[in-house]
Amino acid sequence: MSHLSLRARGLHVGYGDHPVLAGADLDVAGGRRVALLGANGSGKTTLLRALSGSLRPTTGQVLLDEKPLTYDRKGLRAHRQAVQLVLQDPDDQLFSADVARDVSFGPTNLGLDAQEVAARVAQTLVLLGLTDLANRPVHRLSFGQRKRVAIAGALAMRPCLLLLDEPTAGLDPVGVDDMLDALRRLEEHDTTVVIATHDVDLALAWADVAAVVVDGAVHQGEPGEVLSDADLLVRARLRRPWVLELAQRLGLPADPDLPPLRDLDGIAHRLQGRSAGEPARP
Amino acid sequence: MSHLSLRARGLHVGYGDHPVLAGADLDVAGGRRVALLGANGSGKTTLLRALSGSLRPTTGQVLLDEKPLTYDRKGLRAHRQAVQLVLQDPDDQLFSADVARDVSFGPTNLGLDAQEVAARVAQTLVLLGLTDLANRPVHRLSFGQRKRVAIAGALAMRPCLLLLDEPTAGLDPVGVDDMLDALRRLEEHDTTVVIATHDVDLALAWADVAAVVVDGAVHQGEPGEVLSDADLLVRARLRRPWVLELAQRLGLPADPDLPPLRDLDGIAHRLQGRSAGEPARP
Amino acid sequence: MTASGLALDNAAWDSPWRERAVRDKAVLALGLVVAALVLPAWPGTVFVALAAAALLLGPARVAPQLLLRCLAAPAVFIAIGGLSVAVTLAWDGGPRLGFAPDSLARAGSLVGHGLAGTLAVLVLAATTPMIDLLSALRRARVPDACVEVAALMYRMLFTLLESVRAIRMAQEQRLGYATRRAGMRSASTALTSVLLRAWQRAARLEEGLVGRGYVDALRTLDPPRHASARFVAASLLLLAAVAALTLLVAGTTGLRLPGWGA
Amino acid sequence: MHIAEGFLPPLHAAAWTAVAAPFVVHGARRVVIQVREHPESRLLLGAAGAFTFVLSAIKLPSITGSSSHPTGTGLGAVLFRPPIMTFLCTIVLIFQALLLAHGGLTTLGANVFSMGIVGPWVAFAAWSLLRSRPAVAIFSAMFLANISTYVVTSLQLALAHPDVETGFAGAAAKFLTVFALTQIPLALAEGVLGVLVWRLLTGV
Repeated sequence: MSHLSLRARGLHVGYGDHPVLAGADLDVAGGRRVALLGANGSGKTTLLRALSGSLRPTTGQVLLDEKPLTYDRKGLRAHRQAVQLVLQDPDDQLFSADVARDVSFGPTNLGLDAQEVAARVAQTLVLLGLTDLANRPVHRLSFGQRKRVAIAGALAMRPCLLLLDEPTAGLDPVGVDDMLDALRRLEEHDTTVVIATHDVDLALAWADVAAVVVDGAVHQGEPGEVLSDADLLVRARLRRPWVLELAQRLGLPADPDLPPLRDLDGIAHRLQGRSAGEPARP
Repeated sequence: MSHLSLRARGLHVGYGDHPVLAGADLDVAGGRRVALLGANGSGKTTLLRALSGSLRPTTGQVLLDEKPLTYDRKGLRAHRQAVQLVLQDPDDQLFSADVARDVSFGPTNLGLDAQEVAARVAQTLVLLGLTDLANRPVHRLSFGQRKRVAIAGALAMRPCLLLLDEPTAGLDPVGVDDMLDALRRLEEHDTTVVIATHDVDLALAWADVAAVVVDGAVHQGEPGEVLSDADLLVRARLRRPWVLELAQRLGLPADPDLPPLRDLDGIAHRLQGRSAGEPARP
Repeated sequence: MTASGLALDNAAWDSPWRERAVRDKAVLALGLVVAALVLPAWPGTVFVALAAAALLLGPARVAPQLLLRCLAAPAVFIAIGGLSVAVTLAWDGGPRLGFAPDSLARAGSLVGHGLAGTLAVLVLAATTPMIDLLSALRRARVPDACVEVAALMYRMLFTLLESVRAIRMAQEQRLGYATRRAGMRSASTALTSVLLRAWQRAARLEEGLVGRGYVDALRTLDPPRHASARFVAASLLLLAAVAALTLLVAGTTGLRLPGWGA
Repeated sequence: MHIAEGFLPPLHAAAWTAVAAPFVVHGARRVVIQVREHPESRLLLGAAGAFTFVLSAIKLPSITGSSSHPTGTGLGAVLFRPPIMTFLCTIVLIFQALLLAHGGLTTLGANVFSMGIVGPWVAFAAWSLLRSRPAVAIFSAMFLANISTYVVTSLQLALAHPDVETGFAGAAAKFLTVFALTQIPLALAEGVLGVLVWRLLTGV
């Protein structure tokens, strides 16, 4: 797999009077982690669906590697081999009785022969740490397991870009870490990952690029900057990540020589450095 | 409404070989905020169901105001007037066409006359800030609004205790704040609130008592203590809240004279105090 | 879904015989079903029932409690049906109920056929997940569309069952079944909610699958299953033994109970 | 209540299977045609079938105080037409036999005939005749689908197990009393349920 870029240009999507997207632009450069942020109902999911080709915008274009997506059968087929969308609710995507069968659906549709399909299923399950569940019935899996199986189903298509809608929603803390580990392994296999989330802390810690969906448009930039923009955050019904909030309260200056503050390790490091001059405490 | 206590004593709930609860105890003192923590599948929901009377434990007792719950029609009816459970997915709980009609379901079943039902519905909607939505069809509400309507439906029964399964899951940051505001108003009306969650930060900031469900049992205590117990957290597949983690990394000593660290305000205050001796920075 | 849901389905997925070819298991189970039906009730159905129970509790490792639970539902029907046959009805001057030796014998044999047959069906049901049976039907040239609809039904019934349970619990919470009137209202809203939800599910799954390359078939790769000539041979041997033993015992005791459908 | 495995003699089991087979094949053909013309109906049919199965898990308070489960074939026949319902019912009956140990394999034909053929067609006929008054029509469809299923089941059992003294008539009287007469309140409840559901669905 190689890195491809994915772009949205001036997307308009409207249901009736209230357009969900009104001129949304997004640039996903190959190999860069993109977090799509926004409130419930802001249009994150709609944007992901448009990017995946499953929703056709009223106006605007989706470009894969600078070539506009065409909505005929052939164009969609090619697009879906490169871009796969994983929905928030795994039950919207899992239709087969057991894990291995479900994951085999995509490769079978690609017209691969049985041996190749079996090989891809096996590899995908290994990559996501699901091998032990291969023969388990889907209806007896936990929510977190079903989420990973849904990702496996998309991944078995060997997409260059994987779009994930709220991959960590509903997972417990260890489940979130397992999910992030799985995403990390995908990146090692050159898959570009885009996630939609309203977890600002996760976005700051994980993403290379934050894109906030608000009023039908997208504001994209460096996570630390985008997520410090108080005005934008209010309009988007989001909060400043706690790391940035704490840094501001403590008056930690932005220091271009230091790596940007992203997570607990970062802020702990900065604060320890800062208090080095203090008298020792018991 | 007055405060009642709710207790679980030695609850066993088992499906086959794998018991979900194996001797779970819980004390909910009237008026105290209890956060029930645990991983996906740990048995939080099962415990809430048992507390609400909708699931009968194999052995063990549920006591309301020290009186054991009996599972006959009369006993359950009385229990349900005092204890109400709100499920995680609001769609499992909303069945009527519009908001007011849905909220009226419980009071109507209590056999109240039309006027009283209308009065209760109106009061409940005011309390949860839903009055403007009274005549809206349920399927046109946002997820956060549906969650609050589901709570309204339970609240219209005028319970002394409200058990909420993951009330903030799936809500965006502003939605979470709205939900916490709503819970605060309930408490002003003397409703004791128990929530099940896997958000350790929320539990630390909100709860008076943290109860971690792990291996079928419950470990209950002061949130700051319970959520610092590294061994317990590992077994429970949880993480230490970031406030406590940061305090530990920075070596902030526990100070009995100071209020316990619970949230960003608390830790910012402590850190500002600590760095007061430092030279001023630009 | 928990084990309190479809216990038999769980047993099938966990069965040590799950990897066996469907055809092999079908030979054994359907052979026993036929034997339960055609062999004389005494002692044939007893042997069939014993053989089926031994297979289930032995090599197929089905828990005894599960077996009893699975027998409970048909047992009610078998008991009521058997009783109805045992009782005779005469018309002399108004309906009159009674017993006759012949009717008792018929009822006894009916109960024997019913229990043995049910146990024989369980040999298949408790060892073979539904999806394997459906795959076998596809291989047997049942049209794809029919098999796929059935497979979707199988997947979707679990999500819908979960919804039904959650809705029911929520309604009970708010005293939705406190009176019969409230109960009717609750049942109708539950049913309507589930119907609408089934529709939404279908629409959303459609979209989800289109994204995965669904065009006009829901084909997946069937996992390999292990066919065993020894298993088939042993099955046939067992069936032959049951039949031979039945005829032998029936012959030596000289017991002749009325046959079937007389 | 479905006829349990082993409860019909071989000849009867074979005969009912032969009687039901053409209807099932016809239903399966309708499904194949519909899926070919509208590929998306695969998922709708799957949902409809799952719904039919799940209906039997909905507890219905009955007039006698005990609770029962609706058969639901009446509503299905009105919504999807009888041939499709025959097919879906066949699958539901196979599922019930193998997932719940309700019914059986050799008795499948007889059970399909009563629940998947007679019930839906009677319901559809009632619905078509009374259509001008939807509430009455849906009540009749649900009530009649339920009760006709049990009447046919009783007659199937009477044919298989005639009374020693009074033959088929006596057996029919016994089975109808046990299975159909006791079902009347439950069928009435199902009819009322149908009306309530119809009102909710049409927003009356």
